[in-house]
Amino acid sequence: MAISFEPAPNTVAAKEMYNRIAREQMRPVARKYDEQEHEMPLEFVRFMWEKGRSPPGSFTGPSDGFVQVCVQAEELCWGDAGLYLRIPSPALGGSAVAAAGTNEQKARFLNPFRDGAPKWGAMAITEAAAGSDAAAIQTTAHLEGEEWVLNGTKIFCTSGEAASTFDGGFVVVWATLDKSAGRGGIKSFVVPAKTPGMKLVGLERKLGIRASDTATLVFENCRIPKENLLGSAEVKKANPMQAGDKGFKGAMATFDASRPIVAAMAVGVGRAALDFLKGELEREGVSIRYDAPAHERTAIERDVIDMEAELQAARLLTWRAAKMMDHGKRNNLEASMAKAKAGLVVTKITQKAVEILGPLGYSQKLLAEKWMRDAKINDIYEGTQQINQLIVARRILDYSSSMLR
Amino acid sequence: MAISFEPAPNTVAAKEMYNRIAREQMRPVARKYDEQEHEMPLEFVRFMWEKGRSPPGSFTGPSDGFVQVCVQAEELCWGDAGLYLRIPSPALGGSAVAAAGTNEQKARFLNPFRDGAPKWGAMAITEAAAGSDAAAIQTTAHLEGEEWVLNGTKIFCTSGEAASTFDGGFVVVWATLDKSAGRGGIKSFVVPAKTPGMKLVGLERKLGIRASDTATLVFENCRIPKENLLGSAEVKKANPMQAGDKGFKGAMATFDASRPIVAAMAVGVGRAALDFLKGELEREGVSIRYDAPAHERTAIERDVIDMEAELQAARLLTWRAAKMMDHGKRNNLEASMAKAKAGLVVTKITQKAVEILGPLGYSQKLLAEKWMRDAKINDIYEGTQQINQLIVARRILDYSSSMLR
Amino acid sequence: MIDFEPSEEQQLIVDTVRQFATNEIRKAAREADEAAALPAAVLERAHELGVVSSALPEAYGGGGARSAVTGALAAEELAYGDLAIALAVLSPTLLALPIADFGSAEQKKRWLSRFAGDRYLPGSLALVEPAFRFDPLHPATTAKRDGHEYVLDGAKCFVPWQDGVEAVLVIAAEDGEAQGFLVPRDAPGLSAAREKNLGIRALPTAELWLRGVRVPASEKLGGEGARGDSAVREILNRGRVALAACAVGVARAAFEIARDYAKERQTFGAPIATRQAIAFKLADMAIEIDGARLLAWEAAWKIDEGRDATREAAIARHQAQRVALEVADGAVQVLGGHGYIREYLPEMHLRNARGFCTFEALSLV
Amino acid sequence: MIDFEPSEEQQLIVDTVRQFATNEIRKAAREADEAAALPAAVLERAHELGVVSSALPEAYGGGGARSAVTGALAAEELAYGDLAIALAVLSPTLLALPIADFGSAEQKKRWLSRFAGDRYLPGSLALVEPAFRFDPLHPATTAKRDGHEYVLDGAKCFVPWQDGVEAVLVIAAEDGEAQGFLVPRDAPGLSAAREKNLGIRALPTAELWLRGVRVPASEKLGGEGARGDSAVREILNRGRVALAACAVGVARAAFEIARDYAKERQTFGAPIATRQAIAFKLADMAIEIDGARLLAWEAAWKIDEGRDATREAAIARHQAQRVALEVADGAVQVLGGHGYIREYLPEMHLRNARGFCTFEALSLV
Repeated sequence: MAISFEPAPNTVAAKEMYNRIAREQMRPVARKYDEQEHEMPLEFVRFMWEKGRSPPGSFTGPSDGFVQVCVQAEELCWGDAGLYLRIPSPALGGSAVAAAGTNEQKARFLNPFRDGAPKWGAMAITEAAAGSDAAAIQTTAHLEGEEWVLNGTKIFCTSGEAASTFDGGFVVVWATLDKSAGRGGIKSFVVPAKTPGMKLVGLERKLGIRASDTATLVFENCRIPKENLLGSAEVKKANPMQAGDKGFKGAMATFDASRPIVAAMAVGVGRAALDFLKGELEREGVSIRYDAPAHERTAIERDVIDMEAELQAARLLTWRAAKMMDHGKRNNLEASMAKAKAGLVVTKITQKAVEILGPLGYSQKLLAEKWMRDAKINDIYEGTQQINQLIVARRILDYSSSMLR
Repeated sequence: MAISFEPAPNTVAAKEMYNRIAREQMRPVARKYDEQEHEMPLEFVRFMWEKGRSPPGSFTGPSDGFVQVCVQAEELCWGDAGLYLRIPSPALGGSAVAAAGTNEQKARFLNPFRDGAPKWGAMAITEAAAGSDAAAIQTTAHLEGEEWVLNGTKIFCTSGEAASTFDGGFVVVWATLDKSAGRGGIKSFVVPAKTPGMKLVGLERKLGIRASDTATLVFENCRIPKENLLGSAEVKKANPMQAGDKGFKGAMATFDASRPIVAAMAVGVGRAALDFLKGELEREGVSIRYDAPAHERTAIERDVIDMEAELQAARLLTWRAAKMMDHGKRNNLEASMAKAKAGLVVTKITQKAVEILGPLGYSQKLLAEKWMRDAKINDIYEGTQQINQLIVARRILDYSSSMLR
Repeated sequence: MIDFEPSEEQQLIVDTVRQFATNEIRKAAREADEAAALPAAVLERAHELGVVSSALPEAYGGGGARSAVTGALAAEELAYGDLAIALAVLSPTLLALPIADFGSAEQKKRWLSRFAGDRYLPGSLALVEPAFRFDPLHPATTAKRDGHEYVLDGAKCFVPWQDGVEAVLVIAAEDGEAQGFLVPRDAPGLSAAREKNLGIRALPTAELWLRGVRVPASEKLGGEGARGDSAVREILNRGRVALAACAVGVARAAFEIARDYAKERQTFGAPIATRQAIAFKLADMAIEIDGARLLAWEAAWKIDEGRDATREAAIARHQAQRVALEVADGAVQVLGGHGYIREYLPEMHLRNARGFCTFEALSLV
Repeated sequence: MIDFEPSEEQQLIVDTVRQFATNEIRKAAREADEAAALPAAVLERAHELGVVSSALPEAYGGGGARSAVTGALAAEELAYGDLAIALAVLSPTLLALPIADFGSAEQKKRWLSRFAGDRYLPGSLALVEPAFRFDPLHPATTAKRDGHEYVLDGAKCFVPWQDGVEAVLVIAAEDGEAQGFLVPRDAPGLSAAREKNLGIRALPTAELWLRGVRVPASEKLGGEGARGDSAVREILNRGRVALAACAVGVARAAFEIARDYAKERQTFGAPIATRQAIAFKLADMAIEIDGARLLAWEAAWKIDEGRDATREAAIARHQAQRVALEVADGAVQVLGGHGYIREYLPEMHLRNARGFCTFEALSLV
């Protein structure tokens, strides 16, 4: 081990490949699917599905491991964050199955993604009255014979439409077995697409990432096999975080793995805006002098240097959190640091880019305004800025969630 | 009434007079008393005392009322904030007597300030374990015959040395009659200078405002006449804020009156730094173009415009809070807004001025670095930034102090 | 004497406009934004309230109560309802006020009584240009004298272009100095394309091309031979004060939604407004909004005093645009997922607020 | 492969220096600041640890383990102890590293073994000038060739000027290009006045005047005829990385005090760290510190790779100076009244941190 910022050849190759996809497959249709909200980008979906089924043979040899996954996410979100979220994959639902599922469950739910028609996975956590406060979940599950019966309404479910509609997909639903047990009663359940009782009742109209479907799903006596519970059915009333149950804890571990990717997605959107801005400035003959003395700097130079510093800080925090997973280290603190920083940075960078570009930045002729709209979700989903600050604060203060909330 | 930003002739005259004092009496000795911490600036003290005993006859006619008091504070703190705090006056102790004292008490404690030798008043609230949390005060008072007996230790008492040492001065001490009653048990007591049992045990060595004495006072069986209690001796366990007792409530009202002045003091320090910076820039041939298009602005231009906007916003918030007192309106919200904004703004402006001035800013040859040190106290004393945010938040949310803390 | 209390008449206007903004403008805001179309009936009713006509000279049927401070008060309230609709309500100022202040007798006679008339008549002003290096005092659009005419060439953007606009005040450089020209909507050589922007979507704005557009020399603002450089400076200052006031209105609207949501929304058994992170954010919003408002008032007051308000107007706009963006962004953040969806208004406030750094002279006080 | 784990040797250095910084440097910090004097014994012990000499070439008795990344790691830990003392510990780098990198054979021979010797020998570099318009690549200080000598004229500030400094590397413009010159402390025409600054008070720094100072042409960095422009660029970059690392160290020190205080200090019956306003501020500090550290590492790594690190060094310094200031200011704020008095360290961290925007080349990696 040694401190190094040299990407492995594999990472370079992956970056190049995904950047080409971003340029050729995503950018040309980015505005279209922004305007045609809720429309499935069929051609892109098929392209990515085929691509995913035939991984390029060149990616062997030393790898940057999870950092490479982050680089991939950054490149594709540099292309378009909404379309990225539309890529058929098990997504967060898959991460939950991978983190908390048995081998049998992994095979049953994830193997279908190896071939056939495009499929999606999704995770359904949020409810109208339970956002950051997962313990407030009202959706219930109870056992009837050999089946779990789910009842409740889930909102803000990314890819919820696709996952619940297309064969082979599934939605991982968080529900409580016992409301009185708080977090200890919360379990996650795999609901396959088209399961009777799971209904798509709405799609959100959003500020940005309009190519991505954000669904409201209702579960009405939705029955799934007993074997679709992830982790154990035992309700621990004490401290579920220390109870060794793969249910809630596994689901939480999912976030440690997903937050670096989400942070990398944010970095991708930020880089899109920054790359474009720098290109425009260059066209206008405005150069950025990194070593100009302070009294000579223009406001734009300082802004751009700020943006570059902030974006790179976010990227490096992201890669660090990712790298810790490769090293088998717990990255709960670092993943939240990366997510908090990246979400904030991309919001600010894209807003600043619109400002510096002036009338061109505000116009929908260009994509700068779209990146600003897309960016803001990174401050909100997968744990808001505030939730990640809270996690970081608890860790650095060595406080439990009951001591600091 | 009408919205107007035209100062009354009186205010203009007062501003001019206090600015001259600032230039002639304060600036020349500012560095000296910064370096010779804890030394009494005798000449300045005598000058201000004489000045205060012979108010200029010209200040008659229409006035901007409390705004004029703010202008005075701004000008003198533009001169030197530490020296300003050294000016012999009843200060916060006087405000407490004025707000909560009987006519007899006002006459007894405030009249001595009309003549004789220089005198100081002070307010002693903070304790090692009671900062923003006044209810945690440990200093006790109990009645023995016709005397109150005080026991406890007070820290961070501005002008505590002068007020406890020079004849005719006094310290208003917050103490509890009944710890179990929380805020309801807290009363304020006037302890005249040189009262046996009141001891000066230490003077803080500070980052800035070093010309001002910040004392630790110990009260050991310190006996004062029964008539030195401000307000009633009745302990209300319910809600002292609504109990109509002039004790705690009166003391709190003191802050509504003092915070605009403290905010104006902050504005004065900020303006000192900004005026100096602009002067230096002008000498260097750097002009500030207020209407330059954004793409042409230098980083310094934007910084200065930012500083001017922030400082003026703080000043206007301050004047508004002051003006409300003239109109007899409750200004609790607005006073805290002004204080919070001014404290933050002056901290940032002075720090930025040091940066822009480069090596000159960092050097003790000039006063810029001193203003940065002096400025920071405004974010801390008379209610920290956080306390004032808390007060503002409670008011805009209509929350009590128990609902939001 | 320094004072921060509106006069009784001003307070009456504030109360009236606020009520109108809350009851009529706000309710039409979301639909107008989604449809990118103005609610015509609301504009007519606003006109009946006399928001603009009250400021026009009595000689032409106006109320004669011209005051930039009053204008700023009204603009804040209108924008508190909705920015795009507010700018539409105020668009008559774009022609009427420059003509009232700088127009020739003939121009005043021709236009002012119409703006003070019974029916709402939108106005338009073409200042901003679609270029990175745009400088309002040195526009790239040119006006060249040719006999008894001026020939205008150039491109403009952010030009309010409502149905019913009859003429647009085009700012163009004559011999390097910015001047205003009254150009009829149907002038040969003038073409317009509706813009799509991040925000103020309900307000029809156009990108305007002027290709050899000819107007009689008498259509120069102030009439033939007038020097309009100071008029353009005045328009910029009045525009910036109006923008600052509108920005304060947008910020206040976003703040109130966030405040109310935070008191309503429960997590872990208590409203999120009881968490310091949220409560302090709301406190900062309130402080910044009030500070920006006072700066806008000061700049407006200076204009009313007839003094040079360039610095104050620039500072007020600078501060207010920052505050509006931060408050709107903060409101989205307070609402979390609900802030990101178009069922709630903060995302619209965020899109609108981001424009204040770029807008110029979209309405005047 | 991308990785963020120090090597075993690096980790050993970090652990050793951190222990030294905590046990010896930190304990001497306040007294040194108040007295504006360095603790000589601490500097000697730091020298024994080999923080600087380990990086010097083996041929001259050094450890041969030159690495900007390692230098950044050590600088952070030293500054975590105390900035002024850290800069004193590292002052030998100001002469030794430029000579090792760019010196002539004779210069290396004359100086390097002394810096790698048994006793601590301070170094000095004169770059910054006491002028608003200072530009490090185009200093106002000039070097003019006159026969076999150079004549130096100009003024410098922030020049480390400890007792025992024997020579100073003066950066001056020869024909408009920045070059380095080795000037003995007692050179005729050289005068120095001890500075008083806002921060780094324990480190003796001087304002230096060069009035017709003559040095043999062989005392040019690299020897007679060398072109030193790229050397000065390299010195700037290495200096900025060192500053960035030191800034991270200062920030970390301030952060830890604030964190510990917040857990200790009780109000309303609970530690203030349990209030979101404090807890989130601490979280932001931690995030920013880690981000700035990674930027410093990246710039250092680029230098080690022999690539142009101008952009990365500038960005790392830009970010780290901001972070250090904000964290130190935040720490004062968390401590409240206790943050404002000199009984606690945050006020010193604030004074020190404010310098990072102005400092250049106060130590090198």
